[in-house]
Amino acid sequence: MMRTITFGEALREALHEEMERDDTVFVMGEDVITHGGPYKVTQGIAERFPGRIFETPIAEAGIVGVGVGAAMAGMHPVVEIMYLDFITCAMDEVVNQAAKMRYMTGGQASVPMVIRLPCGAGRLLAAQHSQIMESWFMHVPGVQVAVPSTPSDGKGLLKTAVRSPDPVLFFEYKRTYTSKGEVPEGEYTIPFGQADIKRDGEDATIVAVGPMVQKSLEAAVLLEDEGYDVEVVDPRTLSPLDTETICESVRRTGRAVVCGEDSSFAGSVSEIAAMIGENCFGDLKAPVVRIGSPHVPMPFSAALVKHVVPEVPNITAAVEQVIS
Amino acid sequence: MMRTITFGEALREALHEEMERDDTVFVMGEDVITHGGPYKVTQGIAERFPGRIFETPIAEAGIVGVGVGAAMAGMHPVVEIMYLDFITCAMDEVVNQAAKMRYMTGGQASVPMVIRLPCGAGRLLAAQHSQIMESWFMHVPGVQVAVPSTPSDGKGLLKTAVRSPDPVLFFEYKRTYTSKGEVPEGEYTIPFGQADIKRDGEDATIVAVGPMVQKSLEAAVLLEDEGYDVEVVDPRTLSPLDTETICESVRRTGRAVVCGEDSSFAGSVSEIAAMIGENCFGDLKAPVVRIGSPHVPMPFSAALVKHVVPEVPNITAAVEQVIS
Amino acid sequence: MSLSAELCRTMYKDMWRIRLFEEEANRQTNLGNVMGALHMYCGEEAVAVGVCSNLRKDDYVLGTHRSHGHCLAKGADSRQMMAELYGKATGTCAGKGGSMHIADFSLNMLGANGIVGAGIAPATGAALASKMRGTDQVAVCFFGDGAAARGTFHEGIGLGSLWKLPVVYVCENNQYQQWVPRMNVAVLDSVSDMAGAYAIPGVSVNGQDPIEVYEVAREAINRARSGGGPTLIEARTYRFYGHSLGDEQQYRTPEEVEAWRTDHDPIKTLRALMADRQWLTDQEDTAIQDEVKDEIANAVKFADESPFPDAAEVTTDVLAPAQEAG
Amino acid sequence: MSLSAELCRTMYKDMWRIRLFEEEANRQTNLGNVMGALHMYCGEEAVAVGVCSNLRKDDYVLGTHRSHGHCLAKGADSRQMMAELYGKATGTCAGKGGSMHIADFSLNMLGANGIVGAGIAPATGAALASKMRGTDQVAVCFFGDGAAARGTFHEGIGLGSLWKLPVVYVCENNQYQQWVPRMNVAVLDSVSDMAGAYAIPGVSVNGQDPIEVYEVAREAINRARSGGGPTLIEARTYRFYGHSLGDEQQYRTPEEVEAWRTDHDPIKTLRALMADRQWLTDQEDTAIQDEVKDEIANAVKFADESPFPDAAEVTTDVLAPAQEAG
Ligand SMILES: Cc1ncc(C[n+]2csc(CCOP(=O)(O)OP(=O)(O)O)c2C)c(N)n1
Ligand SMILES: Cc1ncc(C[n+]2csc(CCOP(=O)(O)OP(=O)(O)O)c2C)c(N)n1
Ligand SMILES: [Mg+2]
Ligand SMILES: [Mg+2]
Repeated sequence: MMRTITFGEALREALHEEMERDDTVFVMGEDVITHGGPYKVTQGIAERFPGRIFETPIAEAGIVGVGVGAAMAGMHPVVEIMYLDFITCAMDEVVNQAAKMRYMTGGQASVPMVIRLPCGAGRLLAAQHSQIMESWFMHVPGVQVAVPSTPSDGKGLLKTAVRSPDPVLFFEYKRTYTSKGEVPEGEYTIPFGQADIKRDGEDATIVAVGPMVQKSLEAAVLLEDEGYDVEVVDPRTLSPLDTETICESVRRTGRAVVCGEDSSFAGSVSEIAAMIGENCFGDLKAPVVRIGSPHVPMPFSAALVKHVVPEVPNITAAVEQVIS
Repeated sequence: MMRTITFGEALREALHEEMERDDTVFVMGEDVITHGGPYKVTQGIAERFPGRIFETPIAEAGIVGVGVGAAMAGMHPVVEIMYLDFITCAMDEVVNQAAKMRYMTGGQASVPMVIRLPCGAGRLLAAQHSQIMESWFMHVPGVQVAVPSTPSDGKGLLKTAVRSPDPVLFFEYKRTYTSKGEVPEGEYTIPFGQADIKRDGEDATIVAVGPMVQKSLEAAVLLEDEGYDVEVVDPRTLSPLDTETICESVRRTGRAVVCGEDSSFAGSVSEIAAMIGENCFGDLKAPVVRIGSPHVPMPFSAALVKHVVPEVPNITAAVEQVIS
Repeated sequence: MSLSAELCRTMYKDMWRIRLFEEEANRQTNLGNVMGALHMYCGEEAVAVGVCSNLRKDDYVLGTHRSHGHCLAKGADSRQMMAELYGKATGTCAGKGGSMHIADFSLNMLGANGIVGAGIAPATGAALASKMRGTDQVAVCFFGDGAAARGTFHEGIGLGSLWKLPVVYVCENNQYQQWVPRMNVAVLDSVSDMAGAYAIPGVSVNGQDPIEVYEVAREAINRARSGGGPTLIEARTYRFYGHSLGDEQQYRTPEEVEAWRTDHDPIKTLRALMADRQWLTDQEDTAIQDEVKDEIANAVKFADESPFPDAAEVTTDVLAPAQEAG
Repeated sequence: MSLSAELCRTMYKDMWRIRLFEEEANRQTNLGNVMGALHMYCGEEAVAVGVCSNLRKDDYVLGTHRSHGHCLAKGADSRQMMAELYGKATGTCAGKGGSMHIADFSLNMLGANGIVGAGIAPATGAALASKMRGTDQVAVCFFGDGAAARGTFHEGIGLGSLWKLPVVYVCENNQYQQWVPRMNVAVLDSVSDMAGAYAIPGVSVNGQDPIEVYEVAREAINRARSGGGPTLIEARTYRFYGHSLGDEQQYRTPEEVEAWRTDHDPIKTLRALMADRQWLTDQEDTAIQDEVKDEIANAVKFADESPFPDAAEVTTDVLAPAQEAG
């Protein structure tokens, strides 16, 4: 049987393997040496790859900007932003610099940079430490958006990200770090733009982003009891988005629920739902329903948070709605 | 007959009227005194309201941050960001500070700040001076997004924006500044969250954002010749979004095209299209089609730009598609 | 207000309020009643108290992720604060903010902040409001040494200096930035040495001595209030606990912490000074501590007994309630 | 390379290349062939040329919205540059970038930039790449005085100093920021006075004198190359044209501009020095100018005759072509 490791360990393994493979790969971020970052993903790198990990002051714009320059000069930086929320301090660097450099220079520039973004609800860190914002980066041409949902996808997608000649925003849901799963040892990569059908089904398609994949699989089991056979599609990268696999599934089942943890208003699920509506209209037997957080900042109190983050019952209810 | 003025003049008039009405209103931005900003919207304020306009160094994060503090302390800053693209330098201030302050403080804070954002294609300024990004701010709870399409909407919405107790991102399409229209003199405001039916029709609904309103009206005239009677709905604010008016129209016509100038991938049109799909499914006779730019940075060459910005023929083609 | 027995007693008590409030919050975290991240201010009390003792109620204060001290020193109610840490409806922020977002607008305490360096420009903006209205209110911004690397430090102070605003920038240099010793990631030891880049006065002060802090802050606040523009104060200080609860603190030795607790505890420093001047008898000392203990016990009781917010509160306070046009 | 007739002639010619290239681009704008915003560098030629004359081909340069000079001084082809301004397929950036985004990666000219201050951290990153690879390449970042207010200046230089990287920060202080005189929005006259906040050397130089610039830059570049870390150079300079074409320049008098053109034209300065040392005869001078005129005429011809990019190019270069996994 394959060994079982956590999502965090899978990412760490991917980083070590990629740094071993290519000595232009290096790591940069706050507390990445002394603590291995808040989720210890960069642990062990300082010892194994001395001189290839840089612990920075608190200067997100500077860090990402330095990454852009190093990447243009041929290196492969893997930048850790301690929490996704702080990428707001470096948006020019991501959006106007990293993303557009290839295009603006007529193809001369390559910015092979990975930006790792721990995101989503954690241990009650409130409004400024719980955001997701996948849809922001989907909307930015020139960057790619990866959202792994399992340890093995985490490893394979991160390795692909490091090798990509273009910038990748790599979303790591905080609550996923400790989740476990089977992960192959050694070399494998997962292509971007290739969705994964995490469960086959005939009656409805759930397109699930990040941690909603696991919750959708749980919902699918519950729905079995009601006699519904549900397919779960994990896009794995939101940009590029594998519209074919999604549409093929929806055309087959005729019903779609799109789930994300982030607020659905102008969120990643909106793009997916709109795309399905455009491409699968003739086959749809019910409206495409979106599941996500309400359009509110993340509150602090546990008593409130439990009404914000979407859970399994939200998914089962939505599936029941589109099927009935 | 009512007088006719430009969009830029209408905004200037709104600012003067609001500054006259309320002496906590003030203006801040780069070159807002010496030049009245790049589009001269703040011209005349220094003379008429001395001490209430601040010309700043190039420091967008500082400017917006100062606005947040002044607003929390009871003032009503109207901040000009010279081009929308530069708001990337102040995203923490908009998203983590201005937007969330009321919520995080349990309702204590009010951040009555307007951020004016000249945006969209202009005179060939390429990738870093032509962006729009409405959908980013739609996705941020706690801010409002206004997108006027005519001089009279510009004046009425800007006056509402200045009076709002919460932050407003005010999108001013550059190519709209010189467009003319009838604008009432003196006092009137336009409520947020109230779409305007710019043209009645029976056969299809065009939901058009910003400059696409005018283009849709032109398309509607052309479509008349083909015997199609098209309704044009202008949401005017994207957040809050008047889903009722939009859905009422689409339920009536059974067909919808959603047009924006920005890239449609995870763009403002995606939210609107997904929302229509969710709410009007039973009445839709054709898929909801989105019109927008391709998912590319804005190129420089006029030879390329003309294939990027959506024009009237794109709209007529889309309407024909949903009707046929 | 010049140095007096009364002032010292107030400062002494306020430092105890911070110390005991936090130690209680720490305890309640271990009991599972307080949730989320708790960034302990203990050890740094002299900074908040020394500065805020110079402030009027209508002066503005903006803080950081480590702001229990700033709030209490500005006069915030420990009951509401404790309830906030519990996530209760009666909290300062109705349970929506938590430790990193405590604010009390009735005291012009405009909020702690979870983003490092994010208060600097807003404090400058509050000072601009004061100047425009001619109310001679001063704004004080507290921030850590880590914030000095951020662009917001540069842009915020730059604007405060340009417009000669009534704002005082107080850097709490506790020599660590989360899990990293400051000098691993900084080139200048003293943050106040950066003041020259903004053409404003910069001064470094022993942040473990409440009287020194008080006096340096008084000068800066007076200058700000009288139109002399901003000052950058660096208070050299130390946190007795880890970055937040659960921090294993591999980046420093227990001996280092112990030495600071023994030799540089601001509460001890002030007690010694007061004892020296015969401004505090043992009885008075005990009475003050007892009063504070009562206050904190009360805060816990209040928090314990308060209700959690209702589910409906999830969607309130996103925008103002009656979002009406004109 | 120490000062020699040959070096001076090269610098002299390069200044003319910039001057005439831009004057031609200006003319072509009026003819409607060049479109978009054109930020003229004329008047500031000594800065780009004085600095870049010290650089190796593999050294990195990053620029600003006003970068024709930086590109030409680094050796860029005026034909491709002119074609870029025309939006032609043969341009340096295939017509996708335009004036504000000219780049030539074959010369390690990593790009002009439309965002003020946005090149500073990337230049620092290029220097980091050089240091990691041990190639002793130096990175030079040009930026305007306006950029000194931005957070990216602070964060970028902060990181360059912390890691002692081989990077030289060159501020072109032309005393204006778009339509605002610098001292309306700044407190420090000299940008190099900010260097102390980063514990790096700061030096101000007469940016109208190519030799002075050359020598100051040489020292900084040598220091960077030999591991001595960054330098902040302020070149005091002046732009002869408005911020961009169409600028009515109400913020300054024609007399002021005229005085700079008469008394502080870097081309005249260098010509005078060379004449003085008998390094340039009138004939040689004419020959150089003729050569440059030919070059520019050629550039226009090339641009004129080049095709516009094909519509299909809209969607290329967003991502690398063969976006393949593993
Ligand atoms: C912009 C930003 N980057 C990173 C963080 C994560 N973070 C929170 S506190 C902290 C260390 C702050 O150090 P300092 O400013 O010295 O304050 P101290 O904790 O020492 O009081 C970091 C890195 C953050 N909150 N905001
Ligand atoms: C972040 C940002 N803010 C504003 C602008 C608009 N802008 C372009 S150039 C300029 C003035 C720049 O002044 P300076 O840095 O001194 O350069 P100069 O034009 O004088 O060479 C401004 C405000 C911009 N491009 N980027
Ligand atoms: Mg610290
Ligand atoms: Mg300048």
